[in-house]
Formats: sequence, structure tokens, C-alpha cells
Amino acid sequence: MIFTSFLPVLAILVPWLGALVVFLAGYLSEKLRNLLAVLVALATCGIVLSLYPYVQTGTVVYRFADLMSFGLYFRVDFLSFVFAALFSLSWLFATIYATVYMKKEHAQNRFYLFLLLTFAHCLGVVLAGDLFSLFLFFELMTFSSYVLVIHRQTPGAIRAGNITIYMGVAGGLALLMGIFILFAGVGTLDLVPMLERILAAGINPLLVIPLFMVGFGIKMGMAPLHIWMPRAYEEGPSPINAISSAAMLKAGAYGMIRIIGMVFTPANPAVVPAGAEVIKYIGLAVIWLGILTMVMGAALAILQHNAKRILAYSSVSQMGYILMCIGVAAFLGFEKGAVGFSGAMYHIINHSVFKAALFMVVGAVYLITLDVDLSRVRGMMKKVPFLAFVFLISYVAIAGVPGGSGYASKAIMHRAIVYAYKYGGEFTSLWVAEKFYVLASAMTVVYFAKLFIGLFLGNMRKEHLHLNFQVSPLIKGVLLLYSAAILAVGFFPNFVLNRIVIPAGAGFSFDAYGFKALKEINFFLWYDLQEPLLVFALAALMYLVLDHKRIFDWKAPEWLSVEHSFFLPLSRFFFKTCCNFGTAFDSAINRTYLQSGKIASEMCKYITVFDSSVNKVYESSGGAARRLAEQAEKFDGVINDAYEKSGGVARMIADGAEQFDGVINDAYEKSGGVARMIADGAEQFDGVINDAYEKSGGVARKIADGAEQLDGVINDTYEKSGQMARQLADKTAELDSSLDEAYEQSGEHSRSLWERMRGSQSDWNIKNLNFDSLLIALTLGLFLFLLFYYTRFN
Amino acid sequence: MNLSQHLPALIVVVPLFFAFVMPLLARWRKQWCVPVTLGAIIFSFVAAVKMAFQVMNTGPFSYYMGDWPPPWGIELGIDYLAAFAALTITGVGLLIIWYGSKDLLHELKAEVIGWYYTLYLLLIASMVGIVITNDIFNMFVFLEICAIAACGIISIKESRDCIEAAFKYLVLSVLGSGAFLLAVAMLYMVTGHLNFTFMAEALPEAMALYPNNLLVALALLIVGLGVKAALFPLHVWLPDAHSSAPSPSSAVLSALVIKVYAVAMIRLLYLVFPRELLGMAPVMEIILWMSSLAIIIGSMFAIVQDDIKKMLAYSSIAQIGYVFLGVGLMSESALVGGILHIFNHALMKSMLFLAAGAFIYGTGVRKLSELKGIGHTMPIPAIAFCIGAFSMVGIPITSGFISKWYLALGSLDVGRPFFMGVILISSLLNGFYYLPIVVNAFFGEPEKAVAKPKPLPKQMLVPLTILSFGVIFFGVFPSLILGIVYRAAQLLLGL
Amino acid sequence: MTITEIVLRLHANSYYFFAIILFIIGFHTMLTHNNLIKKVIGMNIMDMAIFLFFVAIGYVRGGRSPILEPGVNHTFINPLPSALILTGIVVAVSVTAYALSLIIKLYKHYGTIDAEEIMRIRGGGSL
Amino acid sequence: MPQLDSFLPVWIVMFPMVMTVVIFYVEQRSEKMRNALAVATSVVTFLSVLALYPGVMAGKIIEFELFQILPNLAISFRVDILSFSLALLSSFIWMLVAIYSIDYMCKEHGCNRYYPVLIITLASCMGIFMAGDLFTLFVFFELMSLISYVLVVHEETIEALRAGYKYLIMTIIGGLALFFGIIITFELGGSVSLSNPVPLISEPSNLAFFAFISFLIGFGMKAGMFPLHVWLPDAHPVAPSPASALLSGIMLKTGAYGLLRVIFHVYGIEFMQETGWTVILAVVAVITILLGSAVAITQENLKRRLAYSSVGQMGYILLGISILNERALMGNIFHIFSHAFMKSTLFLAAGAIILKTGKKNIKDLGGIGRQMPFTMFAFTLAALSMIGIPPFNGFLSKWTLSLGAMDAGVPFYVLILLISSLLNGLYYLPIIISAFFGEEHGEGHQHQSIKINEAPYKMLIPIAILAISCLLFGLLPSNLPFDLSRVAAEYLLRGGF
Repeated sequence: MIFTSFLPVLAILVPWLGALVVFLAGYLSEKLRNLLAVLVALATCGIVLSLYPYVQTGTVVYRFADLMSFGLYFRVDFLSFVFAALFSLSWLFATIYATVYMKKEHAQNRFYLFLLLTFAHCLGVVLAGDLFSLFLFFELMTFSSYVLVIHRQTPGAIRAGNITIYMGVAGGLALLMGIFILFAGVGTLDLVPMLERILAAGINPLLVIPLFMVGFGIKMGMAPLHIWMPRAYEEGPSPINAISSAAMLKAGAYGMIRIIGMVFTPANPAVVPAGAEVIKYIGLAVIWLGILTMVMGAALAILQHNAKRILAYSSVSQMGYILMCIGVAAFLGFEKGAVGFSGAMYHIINHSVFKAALFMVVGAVYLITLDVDLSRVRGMMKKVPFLAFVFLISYVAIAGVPGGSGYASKAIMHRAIVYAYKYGGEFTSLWVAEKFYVLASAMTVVYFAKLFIGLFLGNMRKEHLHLNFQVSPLIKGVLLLYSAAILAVGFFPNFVLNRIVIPAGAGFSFDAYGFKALKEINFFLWYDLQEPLLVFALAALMYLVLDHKRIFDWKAPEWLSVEHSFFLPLSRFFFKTCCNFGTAFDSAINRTYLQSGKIASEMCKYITVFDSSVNKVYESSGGAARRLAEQAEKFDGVINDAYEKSGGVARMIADGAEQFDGVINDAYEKSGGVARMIADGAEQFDGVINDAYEKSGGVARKIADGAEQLDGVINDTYEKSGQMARQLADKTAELDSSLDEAYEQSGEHSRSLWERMRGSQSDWNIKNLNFDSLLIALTLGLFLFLLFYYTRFN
Repeated sequence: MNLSQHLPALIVVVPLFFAFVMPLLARWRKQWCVPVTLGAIIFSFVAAVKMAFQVMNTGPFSYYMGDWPPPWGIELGIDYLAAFAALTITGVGLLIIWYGSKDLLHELKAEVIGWYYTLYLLLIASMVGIVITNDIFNMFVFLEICAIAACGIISIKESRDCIEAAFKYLVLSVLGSGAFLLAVAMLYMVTGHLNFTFMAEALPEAMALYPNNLLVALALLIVGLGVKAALFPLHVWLPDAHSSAPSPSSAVLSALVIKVYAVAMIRLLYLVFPRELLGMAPVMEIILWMSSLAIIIGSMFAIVQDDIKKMLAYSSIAQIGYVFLGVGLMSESALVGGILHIFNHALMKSMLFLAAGAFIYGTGVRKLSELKGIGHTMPIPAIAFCIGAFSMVGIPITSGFISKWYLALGSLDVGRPFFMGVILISSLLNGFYYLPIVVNAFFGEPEKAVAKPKPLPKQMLVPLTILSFGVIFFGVFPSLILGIVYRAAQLLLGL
Repeated sequence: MTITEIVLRLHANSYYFFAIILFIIGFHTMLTHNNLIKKVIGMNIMDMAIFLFFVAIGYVRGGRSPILEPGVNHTFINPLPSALILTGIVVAVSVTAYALSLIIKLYKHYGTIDAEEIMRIRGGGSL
Repeated sequence: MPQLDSFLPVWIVMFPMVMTVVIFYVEQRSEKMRNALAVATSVVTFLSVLALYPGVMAGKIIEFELFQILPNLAISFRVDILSFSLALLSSFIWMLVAIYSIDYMCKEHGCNRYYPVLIITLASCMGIFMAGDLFTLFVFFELMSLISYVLVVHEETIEALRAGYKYLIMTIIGGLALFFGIIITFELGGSVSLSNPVPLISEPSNLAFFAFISFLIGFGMKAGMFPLHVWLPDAHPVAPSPASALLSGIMLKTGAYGLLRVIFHVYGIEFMQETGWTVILAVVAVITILLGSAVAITQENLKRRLAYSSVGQMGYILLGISILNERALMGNIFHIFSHAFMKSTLFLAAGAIILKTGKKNIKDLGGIGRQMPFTMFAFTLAALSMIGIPPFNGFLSKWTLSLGAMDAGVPFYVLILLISSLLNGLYYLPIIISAFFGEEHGEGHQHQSIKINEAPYKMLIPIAILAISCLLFGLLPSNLPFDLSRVAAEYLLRGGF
């Protein structure tokens, strides 16, 4: 029993380790590698299928306690088993197909490595027993499948890969958020019905379910989150498209079923907990999302020209059906939900089969022509009728023609939507939904008709004629198997329904009565046949109209696509806000720091300059005052001088006058003396008459001398006073010029004051000594003032 | 023995004596100058150490000059603060002059070197005198000797800058001394004593009678000593004087001389003036604000300097602010921080100036912008500078951190975290101007000017190394010096 | 306090008052003069003012110089300030001498003892 | 042997210090000896840390006081489970980086400077983690910050010097803020010891709040917290790659470690819960996360992008600290581990690329995965882990952290974490895609001429060990880091005893 419970782990480990072995083997031989890859897939398939006996009766449980602290938990019930079996079979065929398809591609080692890794992770998603493990494998799947998507590494592939992985990561994170909220409230992540506990923990399903829906919806291509799919499919290799459509999309659907159909349903359906009606409305929303997805996918598929893109949009559209059914299951809940669940499950199985077949057919065409554009590749029917045959069988299946596998599932799905408006209580809106459902089915028929006609009918272009139209027997074998499966299911729909689909609902809280009713359906009755007929009629009409109006060739304007109208602006906005704003913010902070640093240092400088300039102002003003005082003093001195000098002149004049007076006096005195002498001479007249004459001559000479002297003195005086006057004038002039100078200098000074306000503070040693002393005195004064002030008045 | 009894006197007298022997020696046996100077200072240092141990073991003691008991004679009071300061002065002074013995040969003319030692010994003697005297007039005399000697060791380098700086320093310092003497007169007027102890006893009584006298004296004292200690608005002489002088002079001026006045002020404020007066008048408040301004603005000034010594000089203005901050906060931790910073800053700043001197000696470059790459060519001074810079910024395990720790703690003790913010901002500013130098020294493109420096003689390297080890050592084991500082602070606060 | 009182008080403290006035004069001289010698003179005046102040403290009205003669009982002035001031004077003289020597050096460098002139010669900050 | 045990922390710190001197001496003579000694030192340190394991796991707290610097202020060591975890992590990564450096640095200049600095940074880092009180922590914190400056500017280009200056200034600011905080703590609590039986600060007051903010600034600066992160994107890219790995991988974590210590030992969890001051941290952390992640997208330089990514990742750790419950704490401590492993891998791989091709810009990296497959494979593992893809350790830490946030009832934080994960994807995936699937720039020789040109094995082995650790520590049921984180978280919530 221990071995049994280890089986799920083994189912993951075998491809995982096998992948590494295959990778290494690839360095030895390509054939060995291919063989090994197929063998690994086969072994895994065997392991998964060997679980069948155990899951019929119960569950297979294995728990790695503590791995990643939380513990990995595997729990395989019948639902998981169905998915796992579906995946492993798809993978097996895809691997076989790939050995042929990939022959000419580069980096095959890597391809097989990641092919098998993705296989392991994909299995992990469905074998996981709790949301934690599910999430783990979900993320791993995202990353490992990424390498497959961009396998060609063309710019287009890289771009597609980018969209895929970013959306995948974002979806994973949304999932994680949901998981956190759930876990924090409930304390467990097991995949069991527990709506009561969730509601009791106060978790609002309206908050959590959308998170899960975004997470899983991205993976399953739910509109409007499908945008990664067409690109990824167009760029990916066909085997990858096949498994992607067959398995990876279904992993998303699996998650959706687990969450909406299981976790958020009451464990005890008999007692509906308060607040459970929210689930119903969520179901309604899911239905509409499904309708939107299917209609949108189908409409877009009609407009495509690349076969792979058509198939990709077709996948989107088909996933819309499944989503709608999941919605119905939730909407109708316990009583009638089983029909929705069964429809979803049934269609998942069918879609896996026929979509894989379709992709492989298109891939086979691609192998021949290296092109699958409908405008270029035509008329393949004549050259490779086998492919056309398989395509037609798949077409029958997907269109829901009775006899194809899709018929039965579509019938159940149609019942589901009809039940929904009949029993759900939302008659009007769901009635409209049903009409949309029919419309979408008709569109499916139309775009496949377009695809078939485009690819296989018509005339082949000349350059294609010489191609090698061999189809590898391996591919043929795989396609044959698929066709057989499609037809088998188509003819015996109840077998699959009863043995696979309905047991899968075991763990769910759906009324067993509902399943029982389903078991007894005979699909080939009028009730179910009328819908396909309506569809075909509508489709024929539509095809004619569209073909006539050449709408097939109409290229939808860019703004119409969700990508351009919503996601691109969103991501641009996101980038702009996050990156540009963030970066700007960051650099702003940086600049703030730098600026504040600069400002601080500037401040230091300014303070220093201010200090020195204050010093200088004091100094200069002191100096100026001093200069002014000096000049004034000088002026004063000059005036003094001038006064003094003019006084001196006056004195000199006075002196001169005095001298003159003295000379005159002298002269008078002398003339008196002469008179006396004359009297003396008269007395002595007789004796000295000769002498007298002589002497009188001498006296006359003396008189003349005196007069002469007087004259000289007067002359002198005049001369001196003139000199004085000149000196005076000179002095005045000097005074004037010195005044001028003083003015000039003060002007110069005021100029230089301004200049020196912003001078450097170097070299002011002695100069501001005065100022410094003043400063000390001021400080002292301030001190005294403060001290006295405080002691006196406080 | 007799000698050890007279240590307090000898510690002053011996350098004083040899100071006057020095000119003779310079003429007679030139090569003896250095050993004799070193010997004299070593003697003082040993004496200081011995006194410090004595103080720590047996408590403060006094020495009466000429055996005259206090009211009449001069008393030398060796308490914890005095011993601590004497130790700092002689220790750091010793290392500086050791370094100077080589550096001076290149900075000074040969014939004045003998005089330099005279002045230096005078300076050391007077500084020790200031810190150990217990007599206010004696203090004044030592202050004047100190002022003249300090100016002397600036002006001995006969460049214009030095002489002008010395003249300015002299004039302002005389102003300060004048204010101090006037204060002494006022105190004497009201107390009739010159001895600190007696003065302190008489002052409370005098305060009631002549409060004005006391206030005026207080203001005069603070301004007088503030001028000399370069407390912020009175710092104007310092940058010129400290930056233009020969490097050993700058070192001793920045490291020791300005601190001595701080010690004197601490003594007067805490031991002489009555506590009530300090409580009544906002003296401490004023000192706090002045020191805060000094710390911030000094650092700011330093940032914009390009001359390495000028930058260091401005930095000293900020650092003396720390000391006064410790004085002004009046809590035990803060006082410990302030006093400790006297010692720590002495170590750091002397080291920085000596390292700057070594750069100038080696390369002749004074500009900070041209000192790039100096770390490669002159590693030891550059590393010393680096350690000094870290200490200035207050990185732990350097001594600067310890004093900052205590200052900050003290500011919290009295509930004024604002001053802690001041300290931190200043540390940041210190980082702004010190670290780029360190970075430029070791990293980036070296300048050509510093590519091939003159090799440094051992006499310059060893003191630098000792000082840098000291900075680290006293950062890791501050308790060695803290014991005495703690007791000093406790004694000062009367705890 | 009336003016009379102030005057009376001033009269009672006239020594101090005038010492302070002298001090201010000295200080003012020091502060305002560019001539370095005048500055030194101002410095000296200031110092002298302080000395006077100091000596005045010791003066006792009607006291005599304290020369003890046996048998004579007289009021003596306090001798201590006078003694201290002797030291002070010595200090002041030495400071003056030193300042003057510095001025001589400056004169040698610049050929002037005027601070303004010196600044002009230095060029750095011509006024 | 209790004595030996308690002496071990001292040995762990002192041994590399002593060896620094030895290396400094030896390297003048022989380069080989130098390299060998550097590796040997880190290995011995790692083993010594490992030797603490039995004691610590038994719940013992090893305390040792080396000496007192001041009364109540000592250099002391204390090893509890948290210290042990981080010391173990650091010494392990240091060991790998030392091995890596041998070949990486052989072409760089100044190796003789690099190795002693590398080892002494190890010593100071050990000192931080083993500090017995905030003061010792502070001492070693400053030591590490300042010495790692040498690592930052090792290349001495203009950008390096500029970045280094910024780093230095920020370090000083941070150091002063720490000083502020520590001294207030000392004032309020009378001690800064981490082994106090009760939190040091018990009463909310303005002062206590200032202290908290200061601690936040001081440690947050180191941790690259917004808005103090500006130095980080400059400093990390310019350093040599092994140094960047340490800077981003280990040294940023010292900030987070410090904050943990502050919150749980200085204030105590009740205090924090009552006052709600951690909301500040939470707000800042949220901004940090978004900003770091968003700005990383626009960076063109690979290492710069990694540096911004570090900013964002540190935001996770800070957020974890701010949430204050067991699971968040556990996630946060485990993220310290995870991020160390991841970011070291990334930086070392980037270093290998730079060494081999000289390519530093992301747009040149096209096709590098084909040229250096192992390196890029390791890079991819680490990058996926960074995005938070299970089953890597980055997912596990994010998972635990988010559960913690949910426990605290704040799904908003989870949303932030997830948005950041998306952004991480946006900037890591293009690198990987263009490395493996992109065209090489220029000529069209895409498929043939690219030869495998791997880095030397001495560089590959550390990268491989780290990258595989990223996977193993996410996958394995009970790995050592995870257990340590759990025990440490429990221990911290018990109040640190």
C-alpha cells in the first residue's frame, strides 16, 4: 500500500528525472534520446493509468511532511486521475509526434528536457492534494512551458514568450494572494468543500474567487486574459500546441473546477450556510465570462488567416464552453449543478482529443510546407488526403455533428445552459446566453469550414507543388489513434459519460440524483438533435453571408483587440507609473541629498563670507570714519596753515610799513641833522666854506642814498606782499586740490567697499585688530548686561 | 627624600630654569639643546605622573612656596584636575617638542632655535603653573608668561604672517589679561584674599554685600579667559595665529595652550565662585550657548578652508566649544566629558597638526586640494591623520568617541538633548571636512606635488605614531585616565 | 538714588571711578588707533589703570606706608596690592617690550607702523 | 568545557583580526600565501562559528565580557540563536567569497589592500552579530562600515570615489544617529547590554521615540531603507563583484539585525505593540519595496539593477520586522538567509560575466547563457528564487512572511509583496531570456561560433554552492537556516531569553 500511495510521486519523479536523463542522452545520440523520451512518457503514462484501480474506490494520498516547510501533499481522487490520464496520454502522443516534428529544429535536447519537465509539472498540478502543492507545480509549469513556447527564439517567439511568462507570473501571484487569504482564514489549503469554514472565517468569496479566477483564467485562456494564447500558439511548435491545448489549458480548467466547483461549495449541502448565495452570483458571472470567451474566441477565429491562430482562437472559444459549464455548476449548485460539471468534464476530455488532433494535422501540413497561412497554403487535399480525412473527423467532432465526440459533450453543455435559465432563476439573461451559445457553436462551424476550405481545397500554389508530401508513419499512426478515439466516443457517448465523467464528480457536493439522471441520457434523440441542426443552419447562413461580404478577409482594426485597447495601455501605464515615477522619485531623493549637501556647504561658505564681510564692513566703516576724520583734520590744518600764512603776510606788510615809517623817520631825523649841520656849517661858514660846499655835496649824496634806500625798502615791501599773495593763492589752490582728493578718495572707498563685500577672507591679520578688540569689549558689555539683567530683574 | 616633596614646585621651576640656560647652551653646545629640553620636560612629565599617583592614592595636597602658609604665601594646590592637566601638558608637550626637534630645523633659522626651546620651556612651565597654582595672582603672572611665550613661539618664525598674527594675539591676549587682572582686583577688593580656598570661603558673604562687584568680576573673568581660550565670539585671533606658526607651535597652541585657560576657568567657576551666584546669574547658560555656537560655527568655518592648518585651527575653535559645553552643562557626566576632552583633544589635535606639519615638511604643500594621494607617499602621517580624523568625527574605539559619549550623556542627564544634537551635528560637520582629506589621501589620482616627498626622520615619525596609538588606546581603555577625571569632576561639583 | 547721592558715591569711590575712566581711555586708544605704537601706549594706559585700581584697593584713608617703626602706632595702608602691582608692572613692561620688538620687526617688513598701511602693502585687503 | 565555549565568540572576532595583520605581513612576500591565508582564515572562522552550534541549539546563551571601556559600557560578546544564525550565514558566504576572490581579483590592482580589508570586515561583521551590548555592536558596526568603504572604492574610478563619498557621508550620518539612540538608551535604561532580563526602555516618552527614530535611521541607513537608500545603488555596483556580493548579501543585513535587536531587546515587543511605532517602519518598508523594485526595472547596468533589487528585498526584511509576530519574524530571518544566498549568487555570477566578457550592461548580455551556461544557470536559479518561484528559498521566505502578514491581519502587505514579486519578474526575466534565448549583439553569428567560455572553477564552485543552496533551502523539509529562523523567531518573541 505504501508503494501505491507513492505512485503519484513516482508519476512526477519519473518524467522529471527522465527529463534529465534524456537531456544527457541527447549528447550521445539523437535516436536514443527520442526513444528514451517516448519511453519515459510511456512509463509515466503507465504509472498514471495504474492508479485507476485505487481511485475508483477512494483516494491515493501521499504527504511529504515539511518539504518546503509546508509539506507537499498529493491526493489523487478520480477527478485528478482523469486529468492525469488525459495529460499523460496527450503527452505520450505528442512526444511520439515530436520525435518526427522536431527533427529539423535546433536545440532538441533542451526541447525534450523541458517537454518532460513540463509534463511532470503538469501532472503535479492535477495530482496535488492541496493548493500549496498545486501552486508550486502551477508556477513550475509556467516557467518550464515558457521555454517550449519560445523554442524557435525568433523575435516573434520571444515577444510571445514574454507576454506568456509575464501574464503567467502575474496570474501565479494572483493565485498566491488568494491562497494567502484562504489559508489565513481557514488554516488549511486542502481541496475539499469548505464553504462553511470560509464564510465563518469572514473571508469574502467575492474577493478571493476573482483572484483564483485570474490565476487559473490566465492559464485557461479566459477572456479577456487570453491574449497570450494566439501568439504563443502561432510561434510554438505544433506538438507544444497540441499538449498546450490538450493539457495545459486544462490544468487551468482543473484549478477552476477545484476552486469554484469544490472548495467554495458547502461540505454539507443539506445546510446551506448564510452568505452562500454569493457563490451563485459568482457562478452567473462565470457563465457570462464563458459566453464572452466563446463568442469572442470564435469571432476572432473567423477573422484569422493563420491556421494555427485559428486553432488558437478556437481553443479560447472552446475553453469558454468549459468555463460556462463550470459557471453553471456553481450557479445551479447542489441540486442541478451536476449537469454543468459533467458538461465541463466531458468537453475537457473531448477537446483534448480533437484539438490535439487538429494541431497535429496542421503541424503535419507545416512540416510539408513550412507555412500554414491560409492565403498561401491551399489544396492540400489532393496531395495528402490522409490529413484531410483526419481533419474532417476532428471537424465533425468539434462542430458537434452527431457521431463525432463533440456532439455528446455539446449536448450536455447545452442542457446545462438550458437548465441554468430554467432552474436558476435568472431567466432573461441566461436565455440570451443560450442564444449566444448557439451563435458561438455556429461560428465554430464557420471558422472550421473556412480553415478546411482554405487549407485543403482550392488550387495549390505553384511553388508548393514540388514539395515532398510524405507524412511520417509515426504521425499517421498517432493521428489514426486520435481519429479512432474521436469516432469511438462519438458513437458510444454514454460509455465515457458513465465510466469517466460521472465518477469524477464523486468528491463534489452535487446531488447524486443529478448524475443518475445524466447516466440515462440517450443523446440521439430529438431533444438533443435539434440544437445541432439549428447550429448548422445558422452556420451555413453565416458562412454564405460572410463569404459574400468578404468578412473573412476583414482585418480587425487594432483598437478592437483587447490587447491594444486594454493590456498595452495598462502595461504602459504600469511601467510609466512604476518605473518612470519610481526612478524619478528615486533620483529626486538623490538630488535632494546632493542639493542639501551643497546648500549646507554653500551656507558654510556664506556664513564665513558674511563673517568676514561683517568684519570688513566694521573695519571699512571704521577706516572710512577715520579717513574722513583725517581728511577733515588735514583740511583743518590746511586752513590753519592758510590763516597762519595770511597772518604772516599781514605781519610782513606791517613790518614793511614799520620799516618804511622808520626809514622816513630816519630820513626826517637825518634831514633835521642836516639842518643842524647847516647851522653848524653857517657857524663855521667862514672857515670851512670850501668844506661846507664839499660836505653839502656829501650830504646831498646821503640824502640821495636815503631816498634810494627808502625806495628800495618800498620796493621790497611791495615785492614781499606780492609774494605773500602768491603764496596765499598757492595755498588756497592746494587746499582746493586736497579737498578734491579727499572727495575722490572717499568715492573710491565707497566703491571698494562694495567690491570687498564679496572678497575673500584671507590675510586680515592685523588690520581687524581694532574690530577684534571692539568685539571683546562688546562681548564684555553684553555679558555684564546679561548678568545684571538676570540678577536684578529675575 | 626632599626632592619628591618639592615636586609641585620643581615641576614648574625645572623647565623655567632650563629655559634660561638654553640661550647659553645654544651658543656653547648647540647639540645639547634638544636633549636638555627633552630632559627638562621628561622630568616634569615624570613629576606629573608621580603627582598624579600621589593624588590618586592620598587625595589632593598643597604645597606652600617658601613654606609660607596660605593667606600670605603662594600655595600650589595639586588636586585631581591639576594633576590631570599637568600630566596632559607635560606628556603631550614632550611628544610635540620631540617631533619639533627635527621639524624646527627646517622651519626656523638656525640661530633662533635655541630661543625656541627657551620659549617652549617657558610655555610648558607657565602652563603647568597655571593649572597647579592655587593663587589667583600667581595665576595671572603665569597667564602673562604663557601669553608672551605663546606669542613668542609664533613670532619666532619671522615671516610677516607670523609676526602679525603674534602681534594680534599679543594685543588681544593682553586685553584678556587686563580683564582678568581687573577681575582679580575686584575679587580681592571684596574678599581680601588671593588664595582660591580662602577666597571661596569669603565669597558667599561678600556676595550678599557686594553682588555687583562679583558680577563684574565674573564677566571680566569669563571674557578675559574666554579671549585666551578662544571661546566663540572671542576666537578671532586663533585661526591666524595657529595656522601661521611653525607646526610644533601650532600643535602646542591648539592642543594645550587654549585648554589651559579652560582649566583655569573651570577652577575659578567651580571652586571659587559660590554656587548660588552661578545659580542666580545665567553664566552657565551663556557659556553653553557660546560653546554651542562655537561648535557649530567653528565646524562650518572649517569646511570652507583650503589651507590644512587653517582648517585645523578652525576645528580647534569647535573643539574648545566641546570643553566649554561640558563646563556649562554642570552635570557630572558632562563635566567628565569636558575635562576628558581636554586630554583627548590634546592628543588628537596635536597629532593632526603634527601630521599636517609632516605633510608640509615632506612636500611643502599646504593646500588640501593638492594633498591627493599623500597616503601612498607618506603613509604614516596620513594614517595618523586618518585616525585623528576618525577621532574627531567620534568613531568608536577612538578617544574622541569617549568624550562625546560623556558629553552627550551629560546633556541627557540635565534633560537637554538639544546639546546632544549640537554635538552630533558638529560630528557630522567634522566628517564633512575631515573625511574627504582622508579619502583623497588614499584613493584617487595622486597629485604630482606630493609624488616624491622628503623622507621623514624618526624623530618626527615616532611621536606621531605614539600619538596615534594613544588616540586608539585611550579610546579602548579610557578608564586609565577616567579615574582621575571622574574624581576631578566630583571634586569640582562637590559630590 | 538722587544725583547727589550718585555724586557722593562717586566721590567716595573716586579712585576706582577714575581708574575705570583711565581704563576706558586706554582701551579706546587701543581700539581706535591705527598706529601700532599708539596701540601699545593704549595698552599700557589700560594696564596702568588696572594697577591704579589695584593699588587703590589697598589704600586706607589716611594710612601711611607700612614701614614699621617701633613705638609708632599708625594706620597703615595694605601693602599687599602694592607689592603685587610691582610684579604686574614688570609683566606689563615685558609685554610692552615684546610688543615693541614685534613692531620693529613689522616696520622692517613693511616700512611703516600703521596697520592700515601694512594692510595696503599686503594687498590682500586694500581699504 | 564552559570556559572554552564562552571564549569562542572572542576567538571568532579576534582570529580574523589577527590574521589580517598576518596577511598584511605575508602579502609583501608571497601572493599565494596571501590567498591561501585569506581562505584559511574564513574557513577557520566558519568552523569556529559552527563549533557554537551544539551549545546554542541547546538554548544556551554564551556571554563573555572582554573588558569595560567605561562603567556599564563594555566590549562584550553574547551569542544567542539569532547571533549564531547570522554569524554562521556570514562566515559561510565569506568563505565562498574568499575562494571566489582568488581568481576574480587576480587581474585587479591593489589585491594587497583587498584581502586584509576583506578579512577585517569579516571580523567586524562577526563582531556585530556576536555583540553583547549595543555599544559593542555600534563599535563593530562603525568599523565595518568604514572599512568596507575601502571595498567600495577599490577600483578608484571617479564613479567609485563619488559613490564612496556618498557612502561615507551616509555612514557617518547613520553612525551618529546610532550614537544618539544608544546614548538615549543608556540614559533611560542605565545600560546598553542585550542580556538585560527586561527591555531597557519601558516607558514611552519623547526621548524614547527619538531614540527609536535614531535607531531607525542608523540601522535603516545600512539596510538601504527608504529614503536613506541612496548610497546603495551607487556603492554596490562600483565595488568589485565579490565585495558587492558581501555588501548586498551580508552587510545590508547588519542593519536589519540591529533593528531586530533594538526592537526586541531595547524596547521589547509589548512596548512596540502598545505604541505602534513599528508602523513607521512598515510604511517606510512598503515604500522601499515598491521603490526598489520599480526603479530596478529601468536600470541598464546589471549590477546596478541587482543593487536596486537589494533595496527592494531589504524592504521585505524590514517589513517582516515591523509586523511583530512569529511567522513574520521567522520569514524575515529566513529571508535574511535567502537573500544572502540569492544576492551573493547573482553578484558573483555577474562578476564572472564581467571577468570573462567585460560586459556590464544588460543589453549586451544576449546569448551569454550559451557562452557561460553554468554561471547563467546559477544566475537563473537565484533570479527565479528572487521572483519567488517555488520551490526556491525566496519563495519560502516570502510565503512565511506573507503568512505572518496575514496573521497580523494586513493582507495589504501581502499584496505589496506580490506586486514586488511581479516587478522582480519584470526585471529579472529579461536578463535570463536574453541570456539564453536572445541574440548576441552585432553580427549574426548566433548559433555556431559561441563557444563555452566559463569562469575558472574556483569561481564556479562558490557560485554553484550558493545557487544549489537556494534550491535546497527552499525544498528540503527541515534545513538548517529554516530551523534556525524558527527557533530564533520563537526566541525573540519570548523576549530574547
